[in-house]
Amino acid sequence: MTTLAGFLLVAALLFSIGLAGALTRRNAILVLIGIELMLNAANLNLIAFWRYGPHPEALTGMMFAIFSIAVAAAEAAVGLGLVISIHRHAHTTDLDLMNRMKG
Amino acid sequence: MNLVFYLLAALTMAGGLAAMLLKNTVHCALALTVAFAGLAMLYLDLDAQFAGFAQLLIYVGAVAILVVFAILLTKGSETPKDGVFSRTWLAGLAVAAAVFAVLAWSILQSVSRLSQAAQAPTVTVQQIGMALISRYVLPLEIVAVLLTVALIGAVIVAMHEKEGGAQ
Amino acid sequence: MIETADQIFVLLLHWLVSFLPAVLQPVASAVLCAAAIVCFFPALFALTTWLERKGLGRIQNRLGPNRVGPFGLLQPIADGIKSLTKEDIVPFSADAAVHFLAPIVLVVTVFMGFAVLPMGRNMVLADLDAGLLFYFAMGASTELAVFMAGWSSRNKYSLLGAMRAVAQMISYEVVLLLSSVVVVMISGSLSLTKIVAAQNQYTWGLPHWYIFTPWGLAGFVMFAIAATAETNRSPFDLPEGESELVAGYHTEYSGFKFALFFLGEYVAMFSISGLGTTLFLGGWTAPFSFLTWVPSWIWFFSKLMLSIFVFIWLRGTLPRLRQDQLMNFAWKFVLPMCLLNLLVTGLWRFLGDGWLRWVVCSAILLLAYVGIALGEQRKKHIGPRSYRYAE
Amino acid sequence: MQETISFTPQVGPSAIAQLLWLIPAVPIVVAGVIALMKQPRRKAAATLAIGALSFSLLLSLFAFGYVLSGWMSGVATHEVVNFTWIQVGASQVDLGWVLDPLSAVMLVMVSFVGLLIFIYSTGYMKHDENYTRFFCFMSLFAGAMLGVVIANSLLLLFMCWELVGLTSYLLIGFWYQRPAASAAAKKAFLVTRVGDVFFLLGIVWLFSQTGTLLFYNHGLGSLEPLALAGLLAQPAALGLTAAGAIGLLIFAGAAGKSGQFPLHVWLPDAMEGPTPVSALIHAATMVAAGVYLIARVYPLMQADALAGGTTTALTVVTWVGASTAVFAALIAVAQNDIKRILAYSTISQLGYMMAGLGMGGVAVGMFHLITHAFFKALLFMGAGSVIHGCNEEQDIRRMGGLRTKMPWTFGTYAVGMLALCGFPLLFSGFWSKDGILEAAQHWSVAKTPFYMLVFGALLTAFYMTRQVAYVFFGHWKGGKSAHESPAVMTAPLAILAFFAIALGAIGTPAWPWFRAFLEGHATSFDLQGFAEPGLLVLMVSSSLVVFLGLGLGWLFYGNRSPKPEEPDVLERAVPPVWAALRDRLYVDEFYAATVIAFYAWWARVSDWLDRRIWGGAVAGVAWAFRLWAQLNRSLDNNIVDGSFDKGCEELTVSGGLLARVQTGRVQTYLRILALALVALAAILIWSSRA
Repeated sequence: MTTLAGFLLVAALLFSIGLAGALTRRNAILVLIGIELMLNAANLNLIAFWRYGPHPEALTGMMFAIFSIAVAAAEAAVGLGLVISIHRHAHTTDLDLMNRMKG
Repeated sequence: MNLVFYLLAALTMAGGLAAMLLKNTVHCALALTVAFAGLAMLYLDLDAQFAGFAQLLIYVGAVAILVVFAILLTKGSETPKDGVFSRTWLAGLAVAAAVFAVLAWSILQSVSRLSQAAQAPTVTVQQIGMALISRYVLPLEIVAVLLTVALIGAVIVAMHEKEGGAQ
Repeated sequence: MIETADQIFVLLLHWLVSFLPAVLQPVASAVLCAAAIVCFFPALFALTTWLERKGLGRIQNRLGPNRVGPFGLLQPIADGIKSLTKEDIVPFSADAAVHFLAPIVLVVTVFMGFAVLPMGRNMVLADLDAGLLFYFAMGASTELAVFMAGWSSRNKYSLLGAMRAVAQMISYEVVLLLSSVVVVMISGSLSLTKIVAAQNQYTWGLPHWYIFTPWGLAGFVMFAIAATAETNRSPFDLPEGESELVAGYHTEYSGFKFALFFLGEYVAMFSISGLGTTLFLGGWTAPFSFLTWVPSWIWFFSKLMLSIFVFIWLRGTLPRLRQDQLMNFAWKFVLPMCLLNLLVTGLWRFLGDGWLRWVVCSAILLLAYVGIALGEQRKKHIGPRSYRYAE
Repeated sequence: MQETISFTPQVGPSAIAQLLWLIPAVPIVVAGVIALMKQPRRKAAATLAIGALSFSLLLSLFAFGYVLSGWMSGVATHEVVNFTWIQVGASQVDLGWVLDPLSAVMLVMVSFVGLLIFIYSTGYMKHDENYTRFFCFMSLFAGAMLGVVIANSLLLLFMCWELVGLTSYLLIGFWYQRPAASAAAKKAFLVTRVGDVFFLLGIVWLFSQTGTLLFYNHGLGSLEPLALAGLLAQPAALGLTAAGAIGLLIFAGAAGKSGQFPLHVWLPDAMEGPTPVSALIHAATMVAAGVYLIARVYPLMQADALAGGTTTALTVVTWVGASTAVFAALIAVAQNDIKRILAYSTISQLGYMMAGLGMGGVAVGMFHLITHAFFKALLFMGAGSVIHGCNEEQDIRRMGGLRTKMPWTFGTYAVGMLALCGFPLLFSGFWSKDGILEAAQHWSVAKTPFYMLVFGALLTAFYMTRQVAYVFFGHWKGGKSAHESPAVMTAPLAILAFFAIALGAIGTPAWPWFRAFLEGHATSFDLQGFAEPGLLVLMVSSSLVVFLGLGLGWLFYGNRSPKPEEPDVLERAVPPVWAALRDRLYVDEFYAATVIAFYAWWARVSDWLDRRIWGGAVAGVAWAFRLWAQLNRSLDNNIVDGSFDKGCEELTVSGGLLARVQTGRVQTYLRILALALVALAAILIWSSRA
């Protein structure tokens, strides 16, 4: 059991937790939170691979992580804005009640 | 495999679990920040100083606050009557478990092939900056544009429509 | 002799840790430094409360505290004893855990900020390569504490105060970062010690402090504004505007927790002043080359106290802003100026030496200042404020 | 005589000749400007029009002075400016303008009389609401007329000619709310069109023969010896050469414009227009345009004669002119409308001019044209003044005794009337008419025209006396009392009166300056001019004829001022003749019975053709298409749409099935995604370890 494996496992667990939350919570905001967790888990993976990868000086994993952090920030902003406007129209953030897109 | 790692991992896990399990949404948000902080420290443990601080600044400083604001603006702080979990929570849980199983399985499959602990690389912020403006300049620009667009988009989406305005 | 005077604390530290086994020495030194910081700044805080009350008294044409001790110098100690012995009230419906955690988080994060501040030659706890970033990360975390305090005490005044505070801090944090970035651009490093070192040189006996450049001056002014807002000091003290919402987010706090908030606030003030000093005022460097023999830490703390005095002075002078005015000011005036300042700094960097860059940079900044200010004045932002909820 | 014209060696046209085009251009442009003006801008419109025309007058005077100075120094100025308008392959259509004595004199006359009439109109039309429109048309007319005058190309002349016709139409129908006016306008337009068709034929023929429409082009023009020789070589019908035939065709156009006998019917009706219009267009200028045209193409007309061939062309012109003169004079006797009388007298005078051209040449005809222009404009404007004063009364029987009420009008009118009658020695009309009579006397072909013209002179004196007696003598029989017209109307009258007298001086046999000027040879004053055999006799006899007419007129109508109701003196004497004359010798009725009837019948026939045959054919085609369309529609509905609908249904059903999957729940989708991830990862690992 190497260090890298440990980090990867932690990331996997965090990812699954986020996924579980995203799949089970009613509140849209919490679903977003879950997704954030998943993203962070991915970042952790990237960093870990960078750290233990063959070419750390190439900074690839690090860069990937930094960019994904930035993207995640944007995603959070837009997602929460959407939630707010949805709430303004539907007066709820309960995803079970939000099935207007039903085919 | 040192103590610090286990502590941080435990902290992160706890934060994540709490964020997903607590009833009160604000508590969830706070627990989320704990998880973020734990992750940041994990980054530091991985000698990714810059990434760690950036994580702290962005997630704890900005995203968490954003989430909290959203919660308060959507009156989400009081817990709903009919449970916080959706009707299909069991299925969701199963799927998540399956995903974890697959991931864990794959990791354990390849443990033998994973590289052993290398010596800590020393990267200065300067190097990162150089890389950002030399080799990764295109992604940098794209991210800049993306952030701008996201900013404007978020404002417009969440903007308070006046009467007679849009819709 | 001068050397020892300058390095006295460093020498003291080495002497102390030299008793321990080599394995523990780094940890021990870190702990000792932290302890020193944690002990010193509360003391400074006590002194500053007295100073502030005196100064405000003078400004408002009355005597400040003058009963306890000579010139009421012992007043802070009396207050401290009082707050320590008072009952710690937790509202019934409050969220106990969060309510308890909030002040701790606040104080901890605030104190963390000092870790990267060089308070004198070789006097820095952790010389991080990304020191500035660390500082801002810590500063960002305080907002969360404020929110926790406001939300957990289930009091509408507290909540409103907290929301105001968070909104304000977020807005001005952007300004804070952008106005500091110019320094990074020129000094080419995020490490505060390197930044100070970059300013530690003289021509004709005058130091190369960044405040003595067009962009530096502009940056410093905006930094000062942002700092005032970050620390919720007047004229930006809406979050605890006692006339509007009793005491803002710490309305429901009493006793020692309240004291912690009070402490946290002042310590934050110290640390941000220290940062400003480090970034623009040359940190611990002497103002004139012939004064370099004076110990560096004296310079640092005198600059610190000077800026503290400015804070007090502002508080005594300026009236409080209104929320929308505050936001408009942040987003519509200071932010554009910051962005322009970045551009100007780039110009400065690439125009090379010579008088040209002085003229160009100052001209651009002045024109922009006048232009934006006039434009803002023309469309009056002072109007009936509009409340926007997501109902 | 024409061969005595000595062309000035062409060393490039002079500046004035270069600028000649401005004379017509300015009024036309101004007309456009006025057309864009709002109705209430009366003063501006009048000022512009008058200003433009006075500019033209100024320029014309310069041109005239230039030509005059040339004549003084013994050269007959003859300058042309030509340019190519259209280039079609080898052949090209040229336009241009010419400056020679003929055009110079005509320019001055037209612009001068026109200017006076404009000024007069400002008073006459004062109360009309369409003041601006009036001046727009008038200005346009003036420009077009001046264009006719300076044109050096038959085509350009024809364009301006038609433009003149158009303005005449517009101005006759100026008060279009009156049915009579609009009818008259249409009549004028159509009747002149008859002539113009022949004119156009002539033009085309000329072009096809000579390949150019320029009159003078340094020896290459169509009126110059080279082309004329070519034309004479071409024999046409009736022993005429092409030259003669073309001349006759052009004469038909001229007859249309100048109201010669068969085509004169439009001119009396044209009096429906405002009086200034009658004065300017239908007395002084436009109707004279026909005469001018003949004068312009005179070489063509007389080519045959000079070549020793027949003189048919000029003979026709003469006969038509003479007969018109007598015919119109006869009708004029029995008219009671003051303007109609003048209109018929105009027709007869035009007849005189034509006859003069035919028998005496350009100078004789043109001289009468000029003098007539002045005194007839004077008469018309006097009549206008009378009508104006008697508040729009036109029937001479309802007037009377106006000589006291409007002395200025009376005086000037008397001058004009005497000039028209040809009162001896004193008045210009005498000399011009005398020139024509002299020419007729010496005409080799026949003597009849001479007698006809003498009879015409007698009649002229008679009916003018009758009119003046009715209008100015006796006592007032109208409704509201009459009043003198404002100075702005009487002043032009005075000026014209002066010229009506003075112009005679330039054409006396003693000093035939006008002829000399036109024909470009020097002259001097000597009384020997009267010494020609028979001249004095002729003068005396014609004077006697005039006196006879005046006397008869006074005898019948002087100072008796009969009631409007009671029949005319002559009517009591010879009722049928009178009736015939009163009804204008039934010419209109004749046309109505023949031409118009034929057209009506033809129209009915073509209407029937249209309805039955063509209409039927069109309907049939339409029906066929409708059938085809029906077929298409059924095809569409049943086959194309049917299959399409079926496909749509299929799609809807299958889509419905798929839509089941789409629950609209985010989490469902997320779940499916996760499952997919699981599956993929599983496959990956499986493959990797295998």
